Amino acid sequence: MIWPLSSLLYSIAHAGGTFMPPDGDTIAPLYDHLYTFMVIIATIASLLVIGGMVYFCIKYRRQPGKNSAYITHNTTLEFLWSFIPFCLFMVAFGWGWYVYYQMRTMPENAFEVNVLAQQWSWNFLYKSGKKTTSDMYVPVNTPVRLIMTSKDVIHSFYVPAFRQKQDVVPGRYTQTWFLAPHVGNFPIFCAEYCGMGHSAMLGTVHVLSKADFDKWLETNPYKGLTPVQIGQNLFQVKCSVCHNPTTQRKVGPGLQHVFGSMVQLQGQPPHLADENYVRTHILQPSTYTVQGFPKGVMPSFQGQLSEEEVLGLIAYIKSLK
Amino acid sequence: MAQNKVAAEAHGHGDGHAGHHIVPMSTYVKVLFALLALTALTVAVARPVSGFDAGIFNTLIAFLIAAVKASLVLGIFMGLKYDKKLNLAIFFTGVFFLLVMLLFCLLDIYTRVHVQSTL
Amino acid sequence: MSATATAHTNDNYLNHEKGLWSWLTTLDHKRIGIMYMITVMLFFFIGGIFAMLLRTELIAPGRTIMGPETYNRIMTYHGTIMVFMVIIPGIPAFLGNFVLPLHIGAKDVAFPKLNLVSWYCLIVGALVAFTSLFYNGVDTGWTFYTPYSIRTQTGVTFMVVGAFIMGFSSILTGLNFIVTVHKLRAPGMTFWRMPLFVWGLYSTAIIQVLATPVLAITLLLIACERLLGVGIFDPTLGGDPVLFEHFFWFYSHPAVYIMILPAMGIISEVITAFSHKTIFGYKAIAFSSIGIAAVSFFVWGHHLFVAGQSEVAGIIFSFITMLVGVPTAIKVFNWTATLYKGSIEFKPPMLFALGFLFLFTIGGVTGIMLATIALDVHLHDTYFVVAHFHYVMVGGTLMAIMAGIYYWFPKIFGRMYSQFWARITFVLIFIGFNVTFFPQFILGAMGMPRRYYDYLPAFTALNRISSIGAYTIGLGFLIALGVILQGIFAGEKAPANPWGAKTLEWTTASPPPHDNFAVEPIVTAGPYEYR
Amino acid sequence: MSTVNAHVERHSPLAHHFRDMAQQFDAAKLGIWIFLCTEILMFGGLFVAYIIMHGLYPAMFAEGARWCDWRMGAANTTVLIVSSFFMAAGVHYTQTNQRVKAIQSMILTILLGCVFLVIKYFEWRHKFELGLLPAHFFHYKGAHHANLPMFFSLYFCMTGLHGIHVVVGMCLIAWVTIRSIRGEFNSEYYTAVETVGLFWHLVDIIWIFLFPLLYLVG
Repeated sequence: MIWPLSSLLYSIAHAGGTFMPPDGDTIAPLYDHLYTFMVIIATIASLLVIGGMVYFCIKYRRQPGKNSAYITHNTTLEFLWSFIPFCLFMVAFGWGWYVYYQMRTMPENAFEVNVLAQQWSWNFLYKSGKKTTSDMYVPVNTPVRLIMTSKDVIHSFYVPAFRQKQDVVPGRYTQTWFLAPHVGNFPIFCAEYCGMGHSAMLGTVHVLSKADFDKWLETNPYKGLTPVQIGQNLFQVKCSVCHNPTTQRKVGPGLQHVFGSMVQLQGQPPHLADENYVRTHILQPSTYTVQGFPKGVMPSFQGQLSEEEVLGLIAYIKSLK
Repeated sequence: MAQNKVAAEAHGHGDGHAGHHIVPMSTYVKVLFALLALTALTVAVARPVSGFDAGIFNTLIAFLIAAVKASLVLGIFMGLKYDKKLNLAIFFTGVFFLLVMLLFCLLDIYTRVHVQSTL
Repeated sequence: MSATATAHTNDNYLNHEKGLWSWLTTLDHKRIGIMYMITVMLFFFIGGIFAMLLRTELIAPGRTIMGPETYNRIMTYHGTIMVFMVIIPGIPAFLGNFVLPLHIGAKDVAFPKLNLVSWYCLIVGALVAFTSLFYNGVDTGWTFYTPYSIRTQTGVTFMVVGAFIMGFSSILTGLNFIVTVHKLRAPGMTFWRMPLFVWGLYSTAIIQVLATPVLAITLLLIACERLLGVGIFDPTLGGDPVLFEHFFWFYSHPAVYIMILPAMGIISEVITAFSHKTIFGYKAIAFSSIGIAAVSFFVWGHHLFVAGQSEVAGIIFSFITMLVGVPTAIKVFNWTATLYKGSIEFKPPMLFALGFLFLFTIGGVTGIMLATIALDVHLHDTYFVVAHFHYVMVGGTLMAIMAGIYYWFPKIFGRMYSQFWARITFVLIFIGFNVTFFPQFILGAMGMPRRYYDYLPAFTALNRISSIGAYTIGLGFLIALGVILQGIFAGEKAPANPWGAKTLEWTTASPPPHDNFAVEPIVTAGPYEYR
Repeated sequence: MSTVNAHVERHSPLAHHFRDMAQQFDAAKLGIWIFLCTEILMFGGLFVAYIIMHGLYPAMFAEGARWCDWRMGAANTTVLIVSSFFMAAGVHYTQTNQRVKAIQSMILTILLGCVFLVIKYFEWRHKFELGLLPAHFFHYKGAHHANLPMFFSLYFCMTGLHGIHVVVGMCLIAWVTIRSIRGEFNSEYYTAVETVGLFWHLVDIIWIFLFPLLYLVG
């Protein structure tokens, strides 16, 4: 009874726009049905209360010679307006449970991606040994299961198009899944406040056709690139949340003209910005704090960068003259 | 809970002398010795002291003895046994909501699905 | 008439003693209420300025007037000030303090010294909390989630210790009110003859007493985590950050009922007074207050649906949360039914009460959407949630505070304010509020997460509308401040019962004498006998 | 009229807003019980944390408990129980107008509180010397369990918060003892003695639970 009705209303509402992002996975239509149903029920309930209020206010406004009635209660009425909302709430609860059950039942034999969150980037690790940052590549029409943990504080993996969200908690693994039926690119947000770069902790899910995905798996991203180009690419995805390639400061200092200069440090004598200095700053950032910047903000990239990548970054920073 | 309070209130209102119950010293002395005996008992059944081992019940036994001791202090030393029922209701309300907090936290932690990394 | 008025002005609580010192050491609940009013209004304007700054930053994507560090600090101070220093003490400690003893025919609250101590706790706590400004501010958000609050190099320790001290203020107020309601009612004032505002305050007091101690220990543990390294909430030491969320929301969910239950009480008073009609379903409203207070302790897990809480716990919490909707719905329907066949006057307090009904209904139905566990997965931590709780906290609690101030103003100060300008404030606040927060529901549905300093260009138009609405609210509250100040210092004298209301406080003079009632009242009927 | 009231306020224990002594006594009693309820919930937070962490890491708690000397714990339990007894006796003697005995009982209560703190001091000093401290200061080298510092965090938080309550309780008892010496209490008015006594008993109850949880869980 409710299902076909809501389906009808859903299509009407969809034509006008439910303001939901486009459907990116198989959960989204299930979710949108429930959402539309709830919006309609909520609208009707609000209109009843607010409409009743406005009507009574006009009809029973103070008029000379008219007194108010003395009505203390009406048991039948009070029972009805407790019981009917209760039933509606139970429908919402039951339907919500049903959809939630789909959302939380992890598919068997899924394509697995490990997600490592850190302030303020998403790192994706594939079983093939490939690693990406910010961009996740998955095959179309394949269930994908994400196994997630955080290096530092709580983050939340949120893809609006998939209607899925799961907090990423340090010290343990949490999981979520999706099955994307169409090829496309969908934004990833961090939905749990994680500090300075919270709103910049963005990413993209690239849903690729099977052929494109296999091709992507085989490509070496650094093939034919010079170390400076490797560094530049990495800088865009890993560093640019906090550092500008100019002299302008962001969360951290701007990195132009830094290489080869004497850097003023907090509580330490000035240090020459040579290869070793840059390397230490990337892998053990707590060793130095540059004058005028808060301590302990920069996360360590130890274990996340290959030697080739660290060399590339050093070469790139060297080139920022 | 609220009804209890209301009922206790209706009962206690007006008869102002109900609070002045004087417990005889002999009762206090008996309770003192009972408490000391229970302390000895809880030490005696503790594994690090006597080697007595009831497995997972060790903590439970220790906790039960502590609860008996606490109810003696509450009932006699603190006079809850002779006091207005409202005060008793307040005490149990506190304990009840503490249990609610504990049980829901335990419910969450012991029903979590444990996920392992696949790498 | 003028002779009696002079007699009243010769002996009322405002001129009973003179000088600043007499105010700072007063044990009179009415004076303490006014001290709370001044404090809370001051904090409200600070928090409000922060809100304006936030909305200005969000008027366009990218950097507008400040960087992310500043934004996160202002966001945190807006939240902590509004929650711990404005909305929680707002109704109980200010209006409740003033009205509760008058409502039940008592000379004062049960423990006047404790009442004063609780005001000083709020002040000292607020000062300690503001000390954090000199230690790099606080950037955790008002929820202090670990491990971020343990790691961040900011003055979190001062903020949590300040909130700990302010918690004592809340506990002492609640303790005082419970004892006052139980022990100090006038002869004949049975529980079923108490005004519904008293029921609201009583339920609130139960929550304050039962929940705040848990917040106290939780905040203390955060301070200890930072100073000593306790490890219970720190995953690097074997702890569980989700356990912190449990501890925090065990207090903070009931705390939203600390904010809304007394507001509901005010609405019951105002709607009956200006409909000149008895309340519909007195017992249902009274019981639903207690019911909400009790059930509020079983629902906190709906803040953790996507936090890594177990699925089983999530579903159970979703179910119980639905149950809390029932008593809330009962109240809304009963207020609407009270209007039926009334004789309704649209005085400023009534406008705010009707505004409350409008906004609270929207806040309530969206609350049910968020309680539906599957819907929350997408909507959690988005602007949908921001819009929802502002509809309940601002559209609910603040509208009720405004209704309460305009309703009891003649009783508190013995003077009248400008009815015209008070109506203008309502129009500005009501329209501005909807313009600010309704677009945020849509932003949330579109997927814009909360606490975002920057956002995708697709969200720009709605954010701009929202910011314009915020300035309208700001203007409304500035005018309201003007109306209140003009009323206090230059308003015309108010009679004892300007609205024709039936509760006890209107039987004494405006402003009341030091001992509240010239003769101890003897109650023979219910609070809303409009026959 | 108002001057007469002020006069009464200063010299009679009945405050102006109460009808009679019985109403005032009941209100105070209700107030202190609500306050004790908040204390239970505040300590309760720590107990909940303890139970959950104990469930997760039983071996860590067994290892930690080995560093807590049960003899000292048992001695302290006995000391607090006896002090609780003397506090109850103090209230009893005040109720029955035996002022000298009441004062003696309360002074004994304070002295036993001091004994408790002295024993506690030796326990704490022992752990300080070994470096068995919360994580930031933990420097004991032979720990088997990786999370052992958490046990000592809980140990110091729980016994520390309890210790603060013991000190506060002793100050309060000293205050009512002084008032008692001044002869302010009698069988008609002893509200302060009774409420302070209730607070002291609660401090005792909390220790009754802390003792097995921290010392005997091995």
